[in-house]
Amino acid sequence: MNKFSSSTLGLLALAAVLLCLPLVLPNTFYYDVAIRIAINAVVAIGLNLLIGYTGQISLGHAGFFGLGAYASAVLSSRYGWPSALALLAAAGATALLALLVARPVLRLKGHYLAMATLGLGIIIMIVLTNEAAFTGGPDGMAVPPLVLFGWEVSGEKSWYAVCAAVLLFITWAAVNLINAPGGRALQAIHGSEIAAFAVGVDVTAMKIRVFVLSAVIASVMGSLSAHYVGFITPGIAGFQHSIELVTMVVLGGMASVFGSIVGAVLLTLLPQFLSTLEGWETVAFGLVLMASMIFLPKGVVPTLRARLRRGAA
Amino acid sequence: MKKRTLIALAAVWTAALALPVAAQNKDPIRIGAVLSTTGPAGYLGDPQLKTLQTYIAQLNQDGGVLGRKLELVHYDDASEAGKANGFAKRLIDDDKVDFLIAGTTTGATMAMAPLVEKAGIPLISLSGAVVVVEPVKKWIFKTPHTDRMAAEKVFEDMKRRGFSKVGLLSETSGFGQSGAKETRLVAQKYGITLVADETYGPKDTDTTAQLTKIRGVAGIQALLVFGLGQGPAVVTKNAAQLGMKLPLYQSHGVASNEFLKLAGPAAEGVRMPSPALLVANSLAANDPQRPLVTSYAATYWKQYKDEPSTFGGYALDALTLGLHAIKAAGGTNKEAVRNALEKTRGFMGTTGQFNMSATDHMGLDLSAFRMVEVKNGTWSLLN
Amino acid sequence: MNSLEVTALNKVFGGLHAVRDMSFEVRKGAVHSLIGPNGAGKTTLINLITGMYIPTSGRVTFESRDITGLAPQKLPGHGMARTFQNLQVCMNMSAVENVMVGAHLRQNTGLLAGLLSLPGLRAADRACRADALDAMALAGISVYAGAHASQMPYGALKRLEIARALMTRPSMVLMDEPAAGLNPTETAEVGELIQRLAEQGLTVLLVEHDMPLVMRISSTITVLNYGKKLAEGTPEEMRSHPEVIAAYLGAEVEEHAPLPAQAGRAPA
Amino acid sequence: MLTGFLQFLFSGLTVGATYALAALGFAIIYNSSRVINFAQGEFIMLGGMSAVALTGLGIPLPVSIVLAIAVAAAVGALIEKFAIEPAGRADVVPLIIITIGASLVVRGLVQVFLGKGTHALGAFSGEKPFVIAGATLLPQSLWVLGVATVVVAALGWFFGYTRYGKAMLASSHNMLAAELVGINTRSVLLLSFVLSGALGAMGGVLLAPITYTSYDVGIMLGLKGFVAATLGGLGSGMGAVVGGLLLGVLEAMTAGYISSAYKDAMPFVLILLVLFFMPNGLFGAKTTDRV
Repeated sequence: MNKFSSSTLGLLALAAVLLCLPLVLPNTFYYDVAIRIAINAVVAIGLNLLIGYTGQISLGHAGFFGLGAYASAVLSSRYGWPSALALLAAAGATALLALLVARPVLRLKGHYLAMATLGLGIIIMIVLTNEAAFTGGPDGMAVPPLVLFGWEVSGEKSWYAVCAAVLLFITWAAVNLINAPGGRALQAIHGSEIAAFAVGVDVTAMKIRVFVLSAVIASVMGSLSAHYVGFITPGIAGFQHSIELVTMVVLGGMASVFGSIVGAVLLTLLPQFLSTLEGWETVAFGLVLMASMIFLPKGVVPTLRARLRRGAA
Repeated sequence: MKKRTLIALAAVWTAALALPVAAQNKDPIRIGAVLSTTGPAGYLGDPQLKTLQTYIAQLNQDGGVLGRKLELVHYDDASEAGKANGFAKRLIDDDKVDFLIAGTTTGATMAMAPLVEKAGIPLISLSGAVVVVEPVKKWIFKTPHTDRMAAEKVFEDMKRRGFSKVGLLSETSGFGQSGAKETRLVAQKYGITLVADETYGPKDTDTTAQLTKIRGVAGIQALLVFGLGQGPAVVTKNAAQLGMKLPLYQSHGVASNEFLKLAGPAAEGVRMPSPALLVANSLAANDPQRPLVTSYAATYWKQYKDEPSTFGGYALDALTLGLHAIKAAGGTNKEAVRNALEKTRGFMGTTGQFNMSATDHMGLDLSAFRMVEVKNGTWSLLN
Repeated sequence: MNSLEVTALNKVFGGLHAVRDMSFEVRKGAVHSLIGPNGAGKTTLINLITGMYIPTSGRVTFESRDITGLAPQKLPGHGMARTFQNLQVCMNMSAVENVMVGAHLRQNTGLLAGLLSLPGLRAADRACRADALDAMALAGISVYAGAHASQMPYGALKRLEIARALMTRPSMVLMDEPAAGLNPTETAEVGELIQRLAEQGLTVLLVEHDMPLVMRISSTITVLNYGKKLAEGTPEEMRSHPEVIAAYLGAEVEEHAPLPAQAGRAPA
Repeated sequence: MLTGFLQFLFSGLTVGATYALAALGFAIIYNSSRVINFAQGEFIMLGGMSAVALTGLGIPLPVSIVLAIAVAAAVGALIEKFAIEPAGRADVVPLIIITIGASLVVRGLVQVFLGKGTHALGAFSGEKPFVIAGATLLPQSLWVLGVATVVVAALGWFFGYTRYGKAMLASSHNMLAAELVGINTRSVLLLSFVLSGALGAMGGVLLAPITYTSYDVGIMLGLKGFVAATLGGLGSGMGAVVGGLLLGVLEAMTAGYISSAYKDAMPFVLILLVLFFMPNGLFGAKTTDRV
């Protein structure tokens, strides 16, 4: 079963799940959880292109998520821009910042790269906290509803439709990229930068492009999430959120698009189930993180796929 | 993949996912609570949750309200507004609660506001910022004093002592920044000019740099510190360390014995607006709030061997206000409870006397605050 | 006509003068071998030519274009490919994908094009997969067509790297110890492969320790020692060249009686 | 204006000394295992909190301090035994997440057992500040600077002159080579976690009287320690100390002269600038790829 057809199978399965879910979800609270999972999954897929496929680390991607959310919110509420335009402008601004920072940052390796991206995320959060005139400061700010080509997206059902469509599209696109020359060049960089050089890959340029791509995906989802929740605080750009995103990628499975979706499902559901633990949630969350990384270093999906293949062989 | 490790992992995950989900039954009055019991605002939410749990248990022993048991469904938003929004939706849509006591922080309250307004369910917030009730929102009420009231109470006292050039040192937290905004707004009303305006981080461990800058401002007569938690205590100790003689005012954020314990002797002479709870024993015998605050202090001490905090008092008032409205409305119909809440007048709580109206969803006036000063290590009431 | 000309090339690492005033040419279509004891500077020389290290002084021209110090990723564009002494294969990809990456410069590697899988791209990709399979056949590893790189033995990976180099459609390939770690049959196959490629007009610059292989397939041999050119010529000239033998068997042998003929022990 | 500068310098050095101890903890663990221990901040918190809890039980201050350091060292050992060792040869990102998981567990347990309030530890020798040219210095600051210097010197001696210290350094440069010459790298890893746990706790105990402690002070202190370690060049002991002190002083100067609001952003802006121009930090070893 070569890689390509297993992905089309995966895509069909995902489409089927997304279509049938509405029949099963009892009330809008479950829609809300599904929407948050979809948003996290798309950001995780984008981040996986950077971490899993190209082998670069980013501990600050929530910064781009927060930047997208706030740029959209400020442009649409304080300057009256139509929300679709604000979303694109936000993505453009995030792309610009990512481009500016990517060149020097991506020269770094391993822990230094982790440190630089971590620092970047925290700087973004501190700026969002201090520039209260624009961002409303630590208490956050309200975000007007999303208007897409005249249609105001309101209510869980329409938001579920939008987010499910975006998730399906990004999954399809990511699978395409992985099997396209560009995707192979990224994976070659992760495999061996020297081999990539030897076949003519401009390693730095490719790293920058995938860094900007994953930043833009995070920004767009930040904007969508801001319009959906209706209120944002600087915390969404914080270190804790960045770590959750990285954990989704790694727990789901590095270099596995569907792994990122599984990772997003697990990490988004966990707080809901741990909420009944009265005070012990932090301990439980820490234990689950450690257990998953120790027993499943390769991630859920690759381990299951290996189990499947070994079982079938 | 060794068999043993896969089974161990499956155990961890099934344990996490198979936790018992609260049983649903029709009768009880279901009170939904979203509080920050972990994260930076954890020490505010923790006493709030404990107060709700203690009093709900007590009320259930006395037969509940309107013959119906009370049931508390609580989620911790870990001081994150996004999580508060998600849990509010869970309470409204899934747990189908009758009314909400939610929002330890202003950010959390505002994140839940759009949901509550759309779903049409009363929410009593426990956060301080004036933006929660200004402009008035149909379904949202709040029990804590606003930061604007605190600033006004402080400026009243400063004017009485003839201070007109005052410095402001505020915390870059929600509470600190909205307090600073209100302070800047009301300053002119009391003929006071802010000659210094500095900030410090909620978890800062040293503010001598900022204080040295403030001390250098010519003609400065007093300093107002707007923050809560450990920050104001660090500022108070640093001021003493620098030998600053500048009269120091704090916000109601630190009106608790914890502040005395942290600041130690450096707190001598510090003044702040404080709810009655802090000076319960030195209230006049005929003071209407005395019985309420003394019994709350006693109940909390018996249960947790700890002094109640003003933030716990906000939760108690929210609970009693909510139940009072349900009794007045004769049931848990949301619209009826909302109207009853809005018509609550002359209701005595630990925070003060609530006189709600269609335009004022808090109902407290400056009399709810008492000016106190730290004299030889304890609070003393100023009148 | 020479495809590669190296003139007065020097490289100094701190105190170590790794390559010392090196000049040599590689004729088009030739199989030119670089030999010399360990540490003679062979790999350093290859890295200087392919831009991995920047030369301290000297000039390198390839097909009459000055490529001195040109960035490594620019060389495949001019028709120069290489393999590595210690294996540089992407273990996170399948064997075919490793070879397909070789065609990087000829493909549409835009990320947006990849994401949207534009019509032209999918067709070009199928063609590229076919080319890769051909290259693997040429390198004699068709059996691993469906395999993942991480499942392949060392010998096959060595030839996978050669197949990847061929995919860049080079006019010249620099091979750094292609036979290292191969068993005798595999070494013979690599030898035949190199000869077949040379016959098809490909110029090969070979760094190798396996003397029988070098002697059998090289048209010219350059011998390096301590970073300097010791000697250059046809395999026969090199076999009997006194300084070359001395460099290999070590100078002190000269003082004792010449070794009796059957001195060498059978390889362990 | 001198008093202002001196005051900023003193407060900067005091806070900087704790960053230095935290950074040293990072360097030691990074040295022997290439692990970036994101739970380092929790050791600092653990030092302060357990000292407060122990003195609360009536145990005299000096004994409480020693016990607090022992507690943090034990937690360091537990993290190494049950988190780092089972993970074996995991690569960078999973190891980062494991240490973050460990920090969540430690923070969660302290939060449940020692509560969420803020606590203060009594100053070792009084609160009366010394006045130098108008700027005041707390006696506790002298304790911080003094103990930090003693510890740095002791570590310099340990790594430079003792057999076990050299064994740790050897295994940091090449784990395999160290094993080949008979160094038990597993116990080296354990010792590195115990040592950095103790170091972190020492920083926490020293700073608690000045800056209070609560169950979540570890987060920012840990990050600042990581910045200081990276600033100095990961794995370089000297770099960690210089990085920590430099960071503390620059932070105080930013608060004093630029804007107190961006005080916390400064370390991260600084580290980005340093890494852009010196990809291996101030003293970090230059590494060239061997092809």
